Parts: sequence; structure tokens; C-alpha cells
Amino acid sequence: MQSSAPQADEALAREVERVIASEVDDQRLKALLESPGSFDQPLWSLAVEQGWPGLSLPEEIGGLGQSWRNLTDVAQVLGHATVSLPLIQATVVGRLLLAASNNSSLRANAEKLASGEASVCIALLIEGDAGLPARPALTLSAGSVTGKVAAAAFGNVAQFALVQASHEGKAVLALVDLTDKATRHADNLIDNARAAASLSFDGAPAQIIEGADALGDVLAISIVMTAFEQIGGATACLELAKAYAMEHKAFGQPIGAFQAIKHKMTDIYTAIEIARGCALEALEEIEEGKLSIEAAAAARISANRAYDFAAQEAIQVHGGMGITWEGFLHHHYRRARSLALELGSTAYWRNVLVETLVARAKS
Amino acid sequence: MQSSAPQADEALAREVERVIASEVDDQRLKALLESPGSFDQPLWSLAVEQGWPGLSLPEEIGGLGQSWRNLTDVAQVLGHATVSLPLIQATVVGRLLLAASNNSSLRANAEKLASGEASVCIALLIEGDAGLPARPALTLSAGSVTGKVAAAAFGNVAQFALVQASHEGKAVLALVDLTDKATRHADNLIDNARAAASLSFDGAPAQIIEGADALGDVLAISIVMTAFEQIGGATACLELAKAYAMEHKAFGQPIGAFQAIKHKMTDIYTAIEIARGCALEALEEIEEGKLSIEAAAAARISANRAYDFAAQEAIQVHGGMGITWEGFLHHHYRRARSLALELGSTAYWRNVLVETLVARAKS
Amino acid sequence: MNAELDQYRQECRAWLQSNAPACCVQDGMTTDEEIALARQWQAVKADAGYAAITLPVEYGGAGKSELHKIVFSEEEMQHRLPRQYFIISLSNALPTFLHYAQSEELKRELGPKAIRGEHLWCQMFSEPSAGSDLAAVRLKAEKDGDDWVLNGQKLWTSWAQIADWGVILTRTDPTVAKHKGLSYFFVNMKTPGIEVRPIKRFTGDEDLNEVFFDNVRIPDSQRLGEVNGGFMVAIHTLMMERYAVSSVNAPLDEIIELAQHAKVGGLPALNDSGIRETIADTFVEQQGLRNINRRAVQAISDGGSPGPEGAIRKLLMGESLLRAGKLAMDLMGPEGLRADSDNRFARSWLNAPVLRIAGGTDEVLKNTVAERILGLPQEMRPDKGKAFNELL
Amino acid sequence: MNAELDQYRQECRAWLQSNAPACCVQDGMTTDEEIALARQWQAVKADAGYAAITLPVEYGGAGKSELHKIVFSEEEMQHRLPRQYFIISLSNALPTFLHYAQSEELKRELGPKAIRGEHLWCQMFSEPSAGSDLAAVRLKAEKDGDDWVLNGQKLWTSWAQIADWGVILTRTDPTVAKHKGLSYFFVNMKTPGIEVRPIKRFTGDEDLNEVFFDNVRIPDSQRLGEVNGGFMVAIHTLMMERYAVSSVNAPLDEIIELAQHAKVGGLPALNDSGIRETIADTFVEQQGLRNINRRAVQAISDGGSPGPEGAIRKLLMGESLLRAGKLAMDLMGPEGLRADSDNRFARSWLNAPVLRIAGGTDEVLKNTVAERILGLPQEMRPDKGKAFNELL
Repeated sequence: MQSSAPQADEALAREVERVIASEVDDQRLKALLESPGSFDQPLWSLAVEQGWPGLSLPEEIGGLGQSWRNLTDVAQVLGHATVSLPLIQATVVGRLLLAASNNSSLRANAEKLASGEASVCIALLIEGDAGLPARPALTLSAGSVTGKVAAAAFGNVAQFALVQASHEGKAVLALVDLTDKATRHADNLIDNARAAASLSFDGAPAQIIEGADALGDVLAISIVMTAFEQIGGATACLELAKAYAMEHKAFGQPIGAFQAIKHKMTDIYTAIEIARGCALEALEEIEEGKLSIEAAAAARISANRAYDFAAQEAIQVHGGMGITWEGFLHHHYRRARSLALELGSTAYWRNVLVETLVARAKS
Repeated sequence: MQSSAPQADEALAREVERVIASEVDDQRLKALLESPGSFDQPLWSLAVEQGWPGLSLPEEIGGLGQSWRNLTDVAQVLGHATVSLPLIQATVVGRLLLAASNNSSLRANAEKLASGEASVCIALLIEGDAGLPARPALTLSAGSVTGKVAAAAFGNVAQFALVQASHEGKAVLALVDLTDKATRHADNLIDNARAAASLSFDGAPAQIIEGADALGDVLAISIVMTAFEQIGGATACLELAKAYAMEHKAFGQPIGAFQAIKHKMTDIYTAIEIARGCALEALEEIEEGKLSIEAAAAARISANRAYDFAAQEAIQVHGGMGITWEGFLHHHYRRARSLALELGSTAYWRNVLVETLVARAKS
Repeated sequence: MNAELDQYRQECRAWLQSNAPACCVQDGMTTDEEIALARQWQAVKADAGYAAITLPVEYGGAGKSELHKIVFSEEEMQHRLPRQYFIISLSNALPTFLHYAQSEELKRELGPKAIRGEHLWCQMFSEPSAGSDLAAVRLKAEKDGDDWVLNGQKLWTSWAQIADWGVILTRTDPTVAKHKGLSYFFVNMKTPGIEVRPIKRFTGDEDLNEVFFDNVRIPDSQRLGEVNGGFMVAIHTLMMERYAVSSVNAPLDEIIELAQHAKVGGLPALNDSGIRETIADTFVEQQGLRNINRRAVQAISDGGSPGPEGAIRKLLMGESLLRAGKLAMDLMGPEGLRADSDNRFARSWLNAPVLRIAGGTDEVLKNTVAERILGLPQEMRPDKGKAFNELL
Repeated sequence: MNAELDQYRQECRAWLQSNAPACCVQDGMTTDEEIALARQWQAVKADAGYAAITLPVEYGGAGKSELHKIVFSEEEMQHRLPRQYFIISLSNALPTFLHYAQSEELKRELGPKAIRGEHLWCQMFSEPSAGSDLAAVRLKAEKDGDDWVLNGQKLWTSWAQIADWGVILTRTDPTVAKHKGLSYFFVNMKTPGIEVRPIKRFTGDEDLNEVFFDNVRIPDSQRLGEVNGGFMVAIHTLMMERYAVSSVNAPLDEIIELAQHAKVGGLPALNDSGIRETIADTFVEQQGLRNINRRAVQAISDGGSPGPEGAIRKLLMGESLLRAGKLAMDLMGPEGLRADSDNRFARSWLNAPVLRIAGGTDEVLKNTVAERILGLPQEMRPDKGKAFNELL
């Protein structure tokens, strides 16, 4: 669909699109939905070969040295295809490791993330809370971590997890090695293709990432990047709905000619364009190195809404075809919910936004 | 519009409808909107002649002895015509006076209300609060009351006001005589035809209505009766919108044939029927003498929503005609807001409803 | 409600208390096991006169009123019985057959079998190009001597894969206006040339099918209604169920419970703005519908018809489940994504699209309400006044 | 934004700082007083080259780019100037006149007068039966020698009561398809036979009028565009304003302030579920629109055109003001009903219907977005392919 959103150098995003289109088909995506904790390992291998994990990481650690904006283009491509790869995670965590004041001991891991030799999940939520908990559920002492976190995307396959833990009475961010003393549990989820698993740590080795006020930033940048993935998905829904509405007839004309369908499509378009505006606004702030919590929360809330809404209404446009397993829209319907809950739901971020705005107004 | 809502003996409501139709015209209603605190005194005189104030008050005090259900029919007629008469107030307060344990000293006033010799306003809100305040703003001692209450419908013309006041550290309900030591102030409002005025009391004579846990009941019954007035108004909006949509053409067909208009009308109809269902449910509870706060709040919330929504969308159906002073829809648009705020807004009643439901679930 | 009905309700309740438990659905049952149980339950009900309460006694029904059926359904819903399998069979397909079939003998034979659950009937209306627009049916029935030969495809047919009989809407004259060239038949689903292919819903449910007809030959005696008069018969089928007892509501109690326990960033979920509105809106909507429902039952009980406002239930249901399910998931956080059957909210959310689509999309229903209840004009349609084959 | 524009913005700001205060609207001014002030402000601006920034210099404009106009408008909006009176005159009517008029002499005479505020132009399109459907215009223009004679009625004409000139869309051939028989003229509003009757809005505003034409005779030289080619000229007029700087937003800061102080049943309004959603939704919407706006300005600055997504602003604006206004009133309680000008929320709520209707209803705009941006097909319309007089 048309939009005047400015594009960074798009070559790489188009290449990702091409590879995904030639590699991934509907049947493969459907198979991933069938069993808990699924991950498209062959596609990941290909992604690693092509250097995607290091896309927006510095060349000095083996990345491709591209910008955040390039990552947003790729995130839209992934979202459009409902492909799940831990690229946003690699970038956000990789950059975090490099920015840490104990950079030297973490750098090797950042390099592994850039090369794709290792992947990472962001596991900041706990069971029973829809947002970032008030206190970490994990305890870190003497370099090892214990406790349990809620299902995180890529938790079932990643070598590392970014977690929040209590350390000597303070909350810290830490990078946990999942190869030992960590148990992954993959429940049957409405979207099994996120390689999600909850993680139990029984003394798993962990390194503190010094400079721990980074928590807010990590989460804020992650939700902004995810917003682009959501916008990609929502746009795919709008395109699928349009194609169906042009092709299928009722009462002697394409259903796309009926006002009810037109107004629904306009409402989807409106939701997407508001989300795109909010996401681009946040991206500019990231580029200027001053991402505000309001901008991040607005990107999150509007993207959650746009993708949920686009998926549900695109199904509605499809009528009976929309509710079959063979049809593709349920992939988006599921994915919209996954992405909306993984990094804190709208309930959480709306609260963060309102409190921030009110506090600002008071000052 | 069609609905299967059961009707009490309708003769009286039809008579009220006939009188209003022959007496009141658009120009008269427009004139009432022009200046603050307006009241249709000639219509009130007629209403008194016909005995409407005593409609649902017992015959023993000169009323017509009809039921609450009769009053709901009449309330719908008033709402439909956007006519403002203090009939609900006379009934609710009249019955309250008779039910008070100090009935004997209040009975004379109840008789005045039944005959229409006097009218009463319900003045329970204060400025700066959208609902029933936590503590009364008035003080009552030695039979006289001081303090100020927010604008109340009919406050500009009533002989009496029902208020809540602090008396010896307790909240009590009291009937204040407004003929002396009470100052009425009528602001310019978006709906000037409610005879609304704020009231300042400087030692105005007041009688305590003993048995003061009646406050909740008074308010609850008042909002249920008002819900029927709102449903009447909303139904008028739907009828006006339909008539316009049948008559006016665009692109070669009546605009009522377009899906956008149809779906809008269906949405209005749906809102009205949910409100009617809630109001009737509450009415049955009143008839059984056990009105629950949930039922009253549901009637209130759904009626507020239905009337606001019907008025605004009926204007939208009318296009340019909807925004003229000559057109009639703005009377409803204004009245919908007046009725929605006068006895505590949706914000207040939603809170009451949720707290009640949660408390019930806990027990 | 009068005394006789109260008495009837007591009887139903007592009878269900002793007979329902043996036929209740258990966790982990396969679809096949549930269907077997459903057949058994029909037989148990039939023996007691509860299987087809409104159908004539001579065909195996109980010959009682619509209101008796409502009362029984309300009580039956209190148990976890396998109800869904025979709803279309007994509420739509069979009554149409019994109303229009020519052979009294066949009615006396097939009626009781369907009612006892020995047979299941399906209803074949929708096609790939005839969903919202029923009159656009293409499946051809051509006269050949005393027989009709059927060719084409049906879609979205519930339980066709286990059906013994079916009713079907076909095109018998493509040269006249689309709703004037349709005829209606009943057909044995084992007739040669019929092929059933299951369609899997994205929820995993396996009730739906495509049904292909390849030179399927049926005698003219299986016609229901006039030749080219099938559209009216189909409308009759769809209108058969005057009043549906439905238990699909947003689970208000569970939402309140969730709100009391869940946390959002360490704060009680009950502080969340969304949940408070959802609790209030859900209560209000259910309160309104409860009253509409009571008035409908009262109207039937008084020998009248329910008011048209009952139509809004379906309009509100899908949206309401979607909204409540989504919001509850938002409060549960990552756990909200669990797909197990005890995550009622995710199930609501997953099923909501079906409720907004099946039995007419919300959009079509809104048109219907506007035209039938509010009396707004039909919109201009290009297919008006044209022969069906001009539109292809 | 490049350096030249930044520089221009600084100049505008400084100039406004010294010149705007004298022309600012004061509380309690009558409409007549405001109009006089508006005329004065146009003259002041004209002298400084800010009155018609994009119009050609030879007709009294400043001959600068669209972007300069945006920059000036953004700065101008920081002051309480009487802006609304000349918007249609200078952004729609006059540019169309200057683009299509045949007499260079007249352009050089009327252009500067309109730009300096000595003249005001109105635009006469809508009629009682031609609102959403512009091509349904009926007002007749019949050729009589070298003149045209106009008869009929226009509706919703802004500021016709003070206009000196107007542009008008008329029906010159009723025997062809509706959009092919229209012609476009300009007309002196003092011409005999023109009668203007004010329409009062329910908000009390008095900008709108009915305009009656009774044998109004104008020369053919006042035609703009081809005979029967008026529909395209009208579209040109409507499209003239490529990018509108608008300051109509829900007042977020005031809503937050209200939420901090108001009480609901003794509790802080900030606990209210509605207000939290409204604050969040309003911020999100304004944030999204802010970015869309910035991209549009950037696109113009890069010499391109703004993207189509700008169209959603108008769709969101009315609903958003309505919702926010209503909610704020709900938190204010009885005081929310006050109609004085300092109750901004009641004003928002009262004006919202106009925003949802004026310049094309939300419904028509949604169709336009779906058709023009998303590429969905036009719906079947009974007026297609018919002569105008067949439809009457």
C-alpha cells in the first residue's frame, strides 16, 4: 500500500525479502505452528550465512555496520512474511554489550551475536505480570543465576538470555549462558513459531552488564524495532484483504466495492499509518540518541493496535476463507498477539505512557 | 422503531404525547435554549392542570396512583420531545417524603408535589466532582442549611431542593425550602432548557428526611427513570435519521441505501436496545422493591451511551442540515449531555458498577 | 412463565440430573468419541421425549411447544453434553424435510432415525461463490427423465463427513433471475459421485467440509418444494430456528477474577483502565441481552413472537468475545499466549472470528437489521433484474 | 528543512512579533469587528509580502513556494489572529480565478484587492440536493446571447453575506451525464437578482448562507474553463490547497490538567479508566499525525508531493475532538455543561459535528481513501451512465 515513509538504503531489505520468498512457503510456516517452541533452523542458517544477525552491528565486531533504520526495513520484511528470526534481539543486545562499561569481558559474546554463531533471547518478563515486574524474579550471585522467567521468544533455541536479576540488593541486567544449568520449557502456544520457552535457572553462568540503567533503553528500543515488524505484518494483512476484496464477488460486484468493506479497509489503513508515524518518530529519536519513553510507548501501543486490528478485520473481509487452517490470515492473527504480549502488553505500556505524561505535566 | 418492550397501560403516556404535540413546537423549544435557566412555564401549568406531577404518587396524597412503569412511559414521551418537566423529581422525592420515618411533618410537602403546587429539584452534586461527593458540601443545623451545590436541573424554578447535608457529623437527606435565604444562579449552559441553576444556601429552612440510607435509592431510582427519558430521546434521533435517510438522495439513491448509513443506524438501534434492556431489567427490580446498584448503574451507563451516540450519529446522517440552528438534532445533542451529567456521569457510575461487581466477586 | 412450564422445567432438571452425567464430554475425548457420545445422548433423550421437542409425534418428536424446547435447552446447557453435533440436523435440515417431503412413508422412516441420532443430516447451501449471497448458488441440477443429475461443489458444510443425509440448494435454471432458478432436494450422502473433503479450521476444529458432486443422480421424489422454488425453501430452513438458546458470553466472572489477581508492571490489574471499561461494558451488554432474552421467552410463552431486537445478540457476541479475550490476554502477559483448554480467554479470542462470520457475517447482518427492522431501502445491486447466467 | 527556510522562518517570526499584536482578536469582539480586523491584517501582510505567499507577484502575491506558505502559517498560528475569514477566498476561489480567467487586466485588478482584504471571495458549490455528491448541482445557467442567466439556489456558502465576488458551479446541460453538463463562472455578488440569507449554525456561528439566484445575468467573459467543463475546474478548486496547516487538535495538556484536579465521587479523576485511555490514545494519535505532517513538509521541501496518508488527519480529527470533549465533560460533572468560551471541552464537543461533516463527511472521505489510496473499486451507482435529467 502507498505511503510516503522515507526509506533507508533498501537493497538489503529487498535481498532479505527475496531470500525469504524463495526459501519459505506457507506449508513450512504452517508446520512451525504445529508444535511448541518451533524455530526455522534452516532459514536461520541461511540468515547467518548472509550476515543478517550482524546487520546493524558495527563492523569492528564483524557486523555489517548498517543503521537502526536498515534494521527497521528488515523487521518490516520479517513481519510481512511472519518469519521469526532473532535479529532485533542480536542487534539490541549486541549493542548493549558493546556499550557496557565492562565491555571487554562481554565483547566476545557480542562478536558471537554479530556472526550468528550464537543467538540471544530477551527474557525480562515473569509469569503473572503483563509488564516489566517491579522487582526482578531472578537472583544473581557469584556469577550464577537462579529463578524462573516467563516464556520469551527464541528462549527455546538461543544460547544466551538477557535477563534482569537482583544482585547485592540491586537490579542488574545480565547475560546468561543457557547451555548449562538452565531448563527450557516450551508450552503449546497460540503461535508456536516464535521458538518461545520459559526458562528456569539453577545456577546458570551469568555476566553482569555494568551500567544497568540500560534496562529502560533495551526495552524501549526493542519495542520500537518490534513496532516495525508489527507494521510489516499489518501491511501484509491489508494487502491480503485488498486482494481478496478485489477478486471475490457478492451480489454482482467485487466485495471491495461495498462501503462496509471500504470503510473497514480505510480504518485498517488509518491504524497502520498512525502506527507508522509513531514508529518513525521514535526511530528519529533513536537516531538522535535520545529515545523518550513517550515516543517508544506510543510506537508500541499504536503498533499493537494496528496489527491486532488489521489481522482480525482482514479475516473478517475473507469471511469463511479467513477461518480455515489453509488460509494464511491466522498466521498474522496469532503473530499479532505474540508480538503484542512478548515485550509487555498495551496495558503495561499505556500505564507507562500516562504516568510519564502526567509527571511531565506536573513538573 | 419496532421493539417488543412490554407496555403498561399506555393511555396516559399517549395523552401526554398528544398534549405536548399540540402545545409545544420547535420555535418554542429553540427559545428555551436561548437564555440561561429557561423553563416552559405554560406547559408546566398545563401539566399541573392534568395532574401529571402526581402521576405515580399515591391517591391518598392527591396523586393519580399510577405505577413506576407508567412514569417510565411518560419519561420516554418527554425525552422524545426534549421537553423538560420535573415529573421524575416530584415522584421520587414525593415517595421519599412519604416513606420517611418523620412522614407526618413532610406529608404536606409531598401533597404539594403531587398537586404540582410546588416542584422540587434534586441537588446532590457539587462543583468539581462528576459524581456523588464523598462528603456533603452543605451543613445543616437548627433546621437551616448553608453551603453551595452545583447546577441542578429545575434549580432555577423549584420551590424545594432535595439535598445531602452534614448534620451533627452525619450525612442526611434534607428538603430545603428555596423561597428564602437561597440564591439561584443560572449559568449559560449548552442546554439552557433544563431550568438549571446552582444553589447557594445562607441559612435556608430545611427539614431532615429521617431514614437517610435512602440516598442511594433516591439516586438509583432517579437514574433509572431518567434512563427512560434518554431512551425516548435516542429513539427520536433514530427516527429523525431514518426519515432523513429515506428522503435525501446522493449518487442517485436514498442515502439510507448506503451501507455506511445502514450500519450506523444499526449501531444506534443496537445501543438503544441494550439500553432499553438494561432499563427494563432495573424497572423490574424496582417493581419487586429490590433495585440493585448494578442494575441501576447498567441502566445509567447504557442510556448515557445510547443517547449521546444516537444524537451525534443522527447529526452525522443529516450532514450539513444537522449542524444548523434551525434543524432539531442539536436539541437532542445538547439534551443527551445534560441528562448524562446531571445525576453523575458515566465516569462515576462505571466506577460504582465495577467496584460493586468486584466486591460481590470477592465475597 | 406459567405453572405448567415451571412443572416441566422441574421434570427436565430432575431427568437431566439422573441421565446427563453418563453422556457428558470428558477432557481429552477425540471428535469420534464425542460424536459417538452425541448419538447415544440423542437416543437417551428420544426415549424420554426430549430429543426433538417441537417436532410432530408421528415422526419421532415430542410435539411440544417452542417454549418447552427453550426450557429444556436452558436446563441441558447446565451440563457439559455433546450438543453441537445434531443442532443443524435436527433444527434446520430435518424440519425442512418433514415439512416439504412428499412421501409420508419416508418421513415416518427417516424422522425417528434422525431424532434418535442414528442418522445425521447436513445442510449444503454455501459455495465458493455463494457465501453472503445465497442466491448465487451454481451447483447444477439437470433433469434427466425422472431423475436429476447434480454437478458442482458445496463449501462450509458442517459434519458432511459423518452425515447420512443432506439437504441441498441447486441451480436448475440459469436463464432467469438468480433467486428464481433454484431448486431444493434431499440426498443420501452415500450416493455415488459425492465426495467429502474435510476443511480444517485454524482453531483445529474439524467440523467443516467441501462436498463435490460428480454426476450424482437422484430421483425427482427427493425434491423439496417446487421446481425453481428452492430459494423460499432455503429461507424457510434458515428461519426454522425461531429462537436460539445460546450460552456464548464473555466470561465476566473469570475476567473479574483475573483482574483481582493479575499484575501489570507490579500494579494490580484492577487499576488498568482497559479492564474496568471491559468489566462495565460486558456487564451492561449482558444485562441488556438478558432482558431481551427474557422478553423473547415471555412473548413466546404468551403465544406471540419474539421482538426483532433479538437479532442484535449475534452482532454483539463476536465483537464482545474478541474484545474481552484480547484484553484478558493483555493482562495475563506471556501466559496469555498459552493455547491449552484452561486458558479460556485465548480460546474466546481464537473462536471470535468464527462468531463474526458463521451464519452470516456481521456486515451482512447489519444490512439485514437496517432493512428488515429499521425499514431502510435495499442498496443498488448490479445483479438486480438480470438472469443468473448474465452475471457469470 | 534547509537553511534558506530556517532563515525565512526567523524573518516571519520576528515580523509577526512586531506586527501581529495589533491585529489579534480580543475576547468579546463581534463578528463584524473581527472581519474588519481580518481585512486590516490582510493589508498589513500584503505590504510585507505575507498575504498570498504562493500567488504570482503580478497579481499581488509573493511568488514563493508552498513551503514558505507552510512556514509562515505555522508561525502565524502562534498568534490569535483572525485567520478564518480569508482562507477560502485566497486559497480556493482566487487561485481558480487567476488560473482560468481570460482577462489579464481583470486579474491584475481583482487579484491585489482580494489579497489585501479589500475584496472577499466566496465559493458556491453545494446545493440542497448536491452535498456529498457535487456533480448533482442543479442551479441553471442558460445562454442568452453573449450572456448567461442564472437561476437556482446554493447552500452552505461561507461568508457569502460579506463577499464581493464568488465562484460558482452551474448546470449548463441537463441532457448529458451529470458531471459532463456543468460550467464554472465568477460573479460579482452585488449583481441584481442575488439574495443572500444567513444560516445560523447551532454553535451560534454565522458564517454560512443560502444564496438565491433569480435571473442573474453575467457575461460569458466571466466563465472559467470550458462550457460544460466546470466539473474539472471545481475539482481543481478543491485540490488547490495541497497541504493545509491545521491547529485543530484535542487539547491534551488541558485534559491532563483536568485529570489531575477533577474528582469523581471523591476520587481523583486520574484513576478513571476513560481518562487514561483518552490521554494515551490522544497522545498516540497526535504523535502519529505529527510525523505524517513532518514527512509531508519534508516531501514538499524536497520538491515532491506529500504522501496520501495525510488524508487520515481529517478522519481522525472530528472523532477525536468529540471523544475527548465528551470525556472531559464527564469528568467535570455539572460544570462541564457550561457554555462559556473558557470551557474548551464543551466547545470542542459542540464543534466536533462540523469537523465530521464540513468539507466532505467522514463517510465520503472513507470511500475516497479506499478508492484513491487503496485502489478499491467504486461502488455500483444508479446514476452511472445516465443523463442528469433522467435522474430527477
